[in-house]
Amino acid sequence: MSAEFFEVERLSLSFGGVKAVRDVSFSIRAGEILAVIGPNGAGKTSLLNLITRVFDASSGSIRFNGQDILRLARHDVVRQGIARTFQNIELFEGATVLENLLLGRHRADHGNFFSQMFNLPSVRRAEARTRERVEDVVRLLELAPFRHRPVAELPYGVRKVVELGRALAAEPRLLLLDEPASGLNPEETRRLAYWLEDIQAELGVTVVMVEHDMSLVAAVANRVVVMDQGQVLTDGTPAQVQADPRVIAAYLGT
Amino acid sequence: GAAGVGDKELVLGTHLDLSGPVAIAMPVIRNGIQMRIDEANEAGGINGRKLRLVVEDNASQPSQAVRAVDKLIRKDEVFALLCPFGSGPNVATVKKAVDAGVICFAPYAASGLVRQAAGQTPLLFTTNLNYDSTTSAAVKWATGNLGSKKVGFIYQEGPFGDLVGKGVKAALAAKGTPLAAEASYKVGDLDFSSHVARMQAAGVDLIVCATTTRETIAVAAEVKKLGLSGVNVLTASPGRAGLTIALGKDAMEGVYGVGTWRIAAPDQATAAEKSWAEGYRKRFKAEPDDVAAAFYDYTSWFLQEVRNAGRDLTADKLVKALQASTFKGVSSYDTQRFANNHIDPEWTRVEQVVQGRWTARSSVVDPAKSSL
Amino acid sequence: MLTLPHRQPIFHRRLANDRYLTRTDDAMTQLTQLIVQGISSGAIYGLVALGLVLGYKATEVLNFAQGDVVMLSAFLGWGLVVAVGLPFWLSFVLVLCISAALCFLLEAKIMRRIAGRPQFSGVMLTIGIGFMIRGGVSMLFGPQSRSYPTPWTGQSMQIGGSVVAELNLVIVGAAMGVTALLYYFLRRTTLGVAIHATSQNQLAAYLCGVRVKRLNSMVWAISGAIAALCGLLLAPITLVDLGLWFVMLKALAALVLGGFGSAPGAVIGGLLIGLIEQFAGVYLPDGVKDVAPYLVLIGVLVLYPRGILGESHGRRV
Amino acid sequence: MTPLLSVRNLETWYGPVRALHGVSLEVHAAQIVTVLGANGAGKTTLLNTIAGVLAPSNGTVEFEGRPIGGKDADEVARGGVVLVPEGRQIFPFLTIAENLRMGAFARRDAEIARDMAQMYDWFPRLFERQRQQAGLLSGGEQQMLAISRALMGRPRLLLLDEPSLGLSPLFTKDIFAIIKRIREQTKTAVLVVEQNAAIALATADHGYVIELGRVAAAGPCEALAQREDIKEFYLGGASHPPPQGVADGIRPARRRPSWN
Amino acid sequence: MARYETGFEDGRRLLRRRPERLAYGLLALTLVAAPWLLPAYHVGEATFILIMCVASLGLMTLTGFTGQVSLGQSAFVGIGAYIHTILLTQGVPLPLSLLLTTGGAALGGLLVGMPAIRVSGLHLAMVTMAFAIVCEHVLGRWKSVTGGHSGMAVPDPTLFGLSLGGPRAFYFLCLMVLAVVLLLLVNLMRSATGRAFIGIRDSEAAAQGLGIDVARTKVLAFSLSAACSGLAGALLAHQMQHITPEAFGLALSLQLVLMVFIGGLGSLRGAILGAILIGLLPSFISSLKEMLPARLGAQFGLELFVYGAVLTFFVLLEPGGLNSRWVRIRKVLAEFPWVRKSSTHQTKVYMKSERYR
Ligand SMILES: Nc1ncnc2c1ncn2[C@@H]1O[C@H](COP(=O)(O)OP(=O)(O)OP(=O)(O)O)[C@@H](O)[C@H]1O
Ligand SMILES: Nc1ncnc2c1ncn2[C@@H]1O[C@H](COP(=O)(O)OP(=O)(O)OP(=O)(O)O)[C@@H](O)[C@H]1O
Ligand SMILES: CC(C)C[C@H](N)C(=O)O
Ligand SMILES: [Mg+2]
Ligand SMILES: [Mg+2]
Repeated sequence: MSAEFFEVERLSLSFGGVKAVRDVSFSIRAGEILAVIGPNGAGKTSLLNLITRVFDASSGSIRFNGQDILRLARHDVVRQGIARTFQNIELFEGATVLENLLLGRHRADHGNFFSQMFNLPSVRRAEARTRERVEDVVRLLELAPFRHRPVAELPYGVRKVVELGRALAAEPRLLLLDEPASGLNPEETRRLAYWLEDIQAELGVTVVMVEHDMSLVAAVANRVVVMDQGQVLTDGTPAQVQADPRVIAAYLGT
Repeated sequence: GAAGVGDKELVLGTHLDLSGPVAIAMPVIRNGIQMRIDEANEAGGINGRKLRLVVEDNASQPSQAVRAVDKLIRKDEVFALLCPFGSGPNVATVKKAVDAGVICFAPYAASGLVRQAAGQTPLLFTTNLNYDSTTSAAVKWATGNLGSKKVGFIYQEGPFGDLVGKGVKAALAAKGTPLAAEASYKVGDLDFSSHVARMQAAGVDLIVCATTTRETIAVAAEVKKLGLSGVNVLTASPGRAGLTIALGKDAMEGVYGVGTWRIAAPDQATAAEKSWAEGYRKRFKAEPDDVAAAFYDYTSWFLQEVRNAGRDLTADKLVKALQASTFKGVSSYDTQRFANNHIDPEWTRVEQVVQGRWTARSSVVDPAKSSL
Repeated sequence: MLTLPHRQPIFHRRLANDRYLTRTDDAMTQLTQLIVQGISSGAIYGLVALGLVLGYKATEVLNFAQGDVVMLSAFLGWGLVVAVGLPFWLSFVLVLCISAALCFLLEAKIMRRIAGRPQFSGVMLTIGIGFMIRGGVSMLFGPQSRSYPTPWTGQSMQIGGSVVAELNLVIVGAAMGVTALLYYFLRRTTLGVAIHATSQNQLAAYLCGVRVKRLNSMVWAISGAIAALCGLLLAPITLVDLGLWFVMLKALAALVLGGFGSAPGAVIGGLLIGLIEQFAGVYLPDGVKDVAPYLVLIGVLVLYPRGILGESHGRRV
Repeated sequence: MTPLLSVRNLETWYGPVRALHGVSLEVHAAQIVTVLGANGAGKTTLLNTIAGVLAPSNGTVEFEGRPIGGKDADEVARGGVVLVPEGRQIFPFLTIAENLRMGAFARRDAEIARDMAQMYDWFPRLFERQRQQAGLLSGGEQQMLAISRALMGRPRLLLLDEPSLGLSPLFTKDIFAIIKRIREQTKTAVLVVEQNAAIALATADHGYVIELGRVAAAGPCEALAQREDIKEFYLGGASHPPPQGVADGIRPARRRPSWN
Repeated sequence: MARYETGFEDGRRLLRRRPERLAYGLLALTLVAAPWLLPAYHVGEATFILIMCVASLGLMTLTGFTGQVSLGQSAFVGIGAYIHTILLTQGVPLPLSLLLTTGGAALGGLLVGMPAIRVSGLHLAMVTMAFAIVCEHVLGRWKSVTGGHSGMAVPDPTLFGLSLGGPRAFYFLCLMVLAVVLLLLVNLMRSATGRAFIGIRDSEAAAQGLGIDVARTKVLAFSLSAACSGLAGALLAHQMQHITPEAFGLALSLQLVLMVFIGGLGSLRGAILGAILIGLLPSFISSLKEMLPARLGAQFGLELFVYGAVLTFFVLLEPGGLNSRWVRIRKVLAEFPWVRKSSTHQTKVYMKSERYR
């Protein structure tokens, strides 16, 4: 596959006077892990929000697999195979971990309302399939001990993992992660790195990850896009950007 | 024996609005009924039976009334429903009661509609005058004697208002004039300025009110406030009560009302009325009231015939007794009887508040037979 | 516009069969009359709604018992003036204080316990408390209506050709005054900002050193006092009556129309509903008046989901 | 010398779940103390209990010799112990300036404006956005706001729960530099919970390690930083790059997750 | 992956354990035998409660699962009652009429839901309340069709020429309807749609992010709950035998909301427990009155006061609703000999704003 897998072109977003994203362009090859880094308020989260259509772009285009994302209805983005996590964790607090993961698969759930009401065999089969996939995620992320715990009781770190799992349950082709390692200690971050490797290698998922933890970025990212003040400052391999003086000045510090 | 007729006890039931929007009007009704029953019990009961009254709450809600009546019929197994309150609740429940063979006596509600809802049954006895025939007579009287030309109508949404409206329209149709304006309100409305403004805009000179206590006062006060001096207010029977004057005071001065029973001023009271009032004061530590007297009377009438029906009491016997009975109570204008299961004649007259007192403006007549 | 008050005790003029010429009203007088009426009845809705706004602001509880506090205050007023025989103004102040104290306790002893529960628990709880107040009042005072004299009973004056009861002016004045005070308090004082802050994030308010508990109780007390004011002003118009709580429905509509949690919005919503009712009552077919405020409410909310002056609560993810 | 804050045998429950099993620690005046621990160890619970957000069921908390355990959070805050809670907890619909002013709510002195200028100086982004609703800030900006709001209260003891959460590396360094500077200038003591153990241990004087609601290790930071277990669990990713194994496909044996 | 399938099927089964199956079997038996065990009055009350259960289940899907508070449910109950009565008077057979009524109410829910979902939280509560007020008004005014305020008499329910009007027969009709509704809802709630409901309740942003069509799902919930309420309305019409608009006013809406709230949001069992509690309250109060000294029992407002007190009590002391109490009791019973003394440590709680959900 080529650069067409996912492509952002001259994307802009402004809130009143604040230009959160300005003319951002980049592209991802299938199977890549792309990290987006940049100072606070650089517009990274806004970029993810644009891709998942939480916000409407002021201009520009986003192409995924030849589809123009900006033309889709909001809930249809996921149907194209894009899943995400949120910076401030948006789990369904009142539900258990399992229910959260099952919900992650919503887009893959078939069967209409009436067949569900009558619990027809087709629905039973679909449910079994769904559960099977979810169990795969549980196994991958080692969530088994929490399967039936309500999310509201879980510590921060576990919630982060649950949210990752929920996104994975959708079997996305493109996974968008907003600061997956924040709030994790180095040990846990290392585990996350393995998972991301698995996700990339075993599941063949392409990942765009906004992250401040350079150890994680350095460990897993194939390429890094650096944003500053809504614009792309530079991009390159982790080693390249870490050495870039502009990046050091604006973001890494000495 | 029949349901509710025990060896030593006769069980009667009623449902009133104890917690709903019209609860304000209930204490007097309840006191009136209870007073008569207590008196009967103090005198040793009737035909060897003490009377027990079970009071349920209908909150003016038909659905709650249905359940209350269910309970009265099935659980308490009452012999009769005595003076249940409210048009909505009665319309919704009367069929249930009579189907179960329970006599329904003197519901305080729009009688015509209750009868319609009950279907063909000898078990229903309504003592409340028909709002339509009495109002119709009064409106005819007003067009004649007050020279009212353009008539407006302010009414409570619901069966009561509907029935009064029917009467108003009937009277006007007879004259060939249309109703100039009508304005409805919902129970609980506080503000009547727009209703009166509507009347004013239509240029009416008579406002007929299908209103109860608070609303009657509010309309009268609004008319006064705007200084609509050529406009007369005529309230249907529920608004024509001692209470409206007691509360409305000056605002009620000059208002006309459709009379259904006598309201005796203390200084003009007959000896019977005085002693009744004294008894009421003693029993309830409260001032007596015409509505209480009326319900005392209805209960009297009922009990009078229970006695006449004899010790071997059944619904059939009581129906026969009631159909044959005549009655004149403390508050009755004149002797009444049941014909066709309904009170007959419907004695009524037009009254007006003069110096804080309902004062006769017409003679007492039966609107079915002659005009006021 | 404001021609001099031509004071007239109006209820002493006519006798039984007096017949005067019907006043010929031109359309203009009718219009001003309606506007004046609409504003004054709207002001009451707005005033009740203001009390709701306050409670909502601080604790995010929509106090469904507000109407019952209004009713209770009217009864207390009757009790003090008629049963106890105190002078009107003393009773006035006392009722304000009692009602404030009651709402203070209500918050401190009951509402506080449901902190952290879904917003609608507050509604449920206050509905229950409202029932208790209504039931309690009718057990204590009896359900009968009653009335008592106030300085404004039966006084009216002419403004721009239409007759206005003095009481209506008092109500409009009170509503405006209370709104202005509240607006200033909520917008311009540190305590006011603290109230906003508390409602947005109670935990953070604690951490900033705000005496959240005391503040909440105090705000409820103020809203109780406003309710008492409404009760005392309504009583002479409508009688002291258990049904007074019905004003709550209109106040709710006003509150929502104006935008939840906005003090000026509540008053504007109230006035709007008052005016809609008046005009619908006179110019639209019979029966439309009763539902007109609600139809407008539905329409406005569907078009502007936040109400007229509601803040937008953008949330980012 | 009596410590500024002394926590003895603190026990905290969430309903039927015990989260702290008797934690004791001390913070002395002008000292920076850090608390390390895995997810769910109870760090947040500890800070919340000290700050009065949670009520302890056992044990004592003394600040400046006076017991503050079990008091309400507002009272503790007015007493000079200010918490920057986990998850930011800003006032979303107030402007940034109003948020900062709320931080100084309990203060009555004349220097509020000066402090505010100081905050804008440290966090220029907040200055640019001061009229904006705080809820619309980016995650990191909100974190800055939360910290500076706490500083507006001029605490004598500042409790920080993961201040670096969501902050860029550069800013994380800045924050810790600011913490140090404040300590120097105003003798404010700081108790900081941090996942970024490297920077925390480098900044702090004393450290505690909490595991499953108990203090597992304590000591001066230099000493802690030398311990092998701590190096492995808490400094692993931060001080040196992750094991090359990740890229090679050869993984170190996975440790069982701490929550098992 | 058969391993998961078996486990999963077990997990999805309705009655997982023997004791559970036994308990529910017993319950079913009791319900079937009830009409012969109870006096006629109590059969009527039980029927009423069954009907309320259907309505409160409907509201539970909307409020408890989807998080949309509706104070307009009475309107749908009313619409159902009227459609059904009108259809029956036109000679439509009972089963068909019940179906058409359900469909009609669902359509009504759809029409109301589409604009209503633009608002949420208390705003939605107010919009739906306004709708209920308007609807009651229309029922009262549209005399030619609804009979206005005098209402309509409801024909006896008949099935293939057999009258179901008697207390027992009608009880079974209601019991059957409730059982069917409950089963369908249970199925729905354990499938994708049910999960989507919960997702929307907990975080609309996340639900959107997972590809749930929030608007469509909300409207669906509206429509579903309206359908249940409409069906309940049809049954209620028979129970009342004579329907008037006031029977379907705000008070009914409030009662329904109280049922789901006190029962425990987010659980179908809660809806039923709530309906039982709120449904029994009036008769509880009237028997309470008989036990009180006559002076107190005759006090006006006593009913209201007690009603309010009970509500307040339950809202305050059962934050999770009756359902959570039930779950706790069941747990204690399940672990019976090893009763663990649950340490009740008070935790401080803070109000969370719902303004930016
Ligand atoms: N809805 C909004 N309204 C106004 N301004 C906004 C809005 N959303 C974001 N912004 C502004 O846009 C800028 C970019 O925000 P964004 O959340 O994308 O930053 P970020 O790169 O994710 O930062 P961080 O690393 O701190 O999370 C910020 O300055 C923020 O204040
Ligand atoms: N509200 C709650 N209800 C029940 N248990 C809770 C609650 N909050 C926390 N816990 C439990 O208390 C323990 C300690 O949690 P705490 O949040 O203090 O951990 P932490 O050390 O701050 O973790 P993290 O690094 O993830 O923030 C955890 O096991 C958690 O599951
Ligand atoms: C009986 C009357 C006083 C009016 C009463 N509200 C009714 O429903 O009919
Ligand atoms: Mg971000
Ligand atoms: Mg923590």
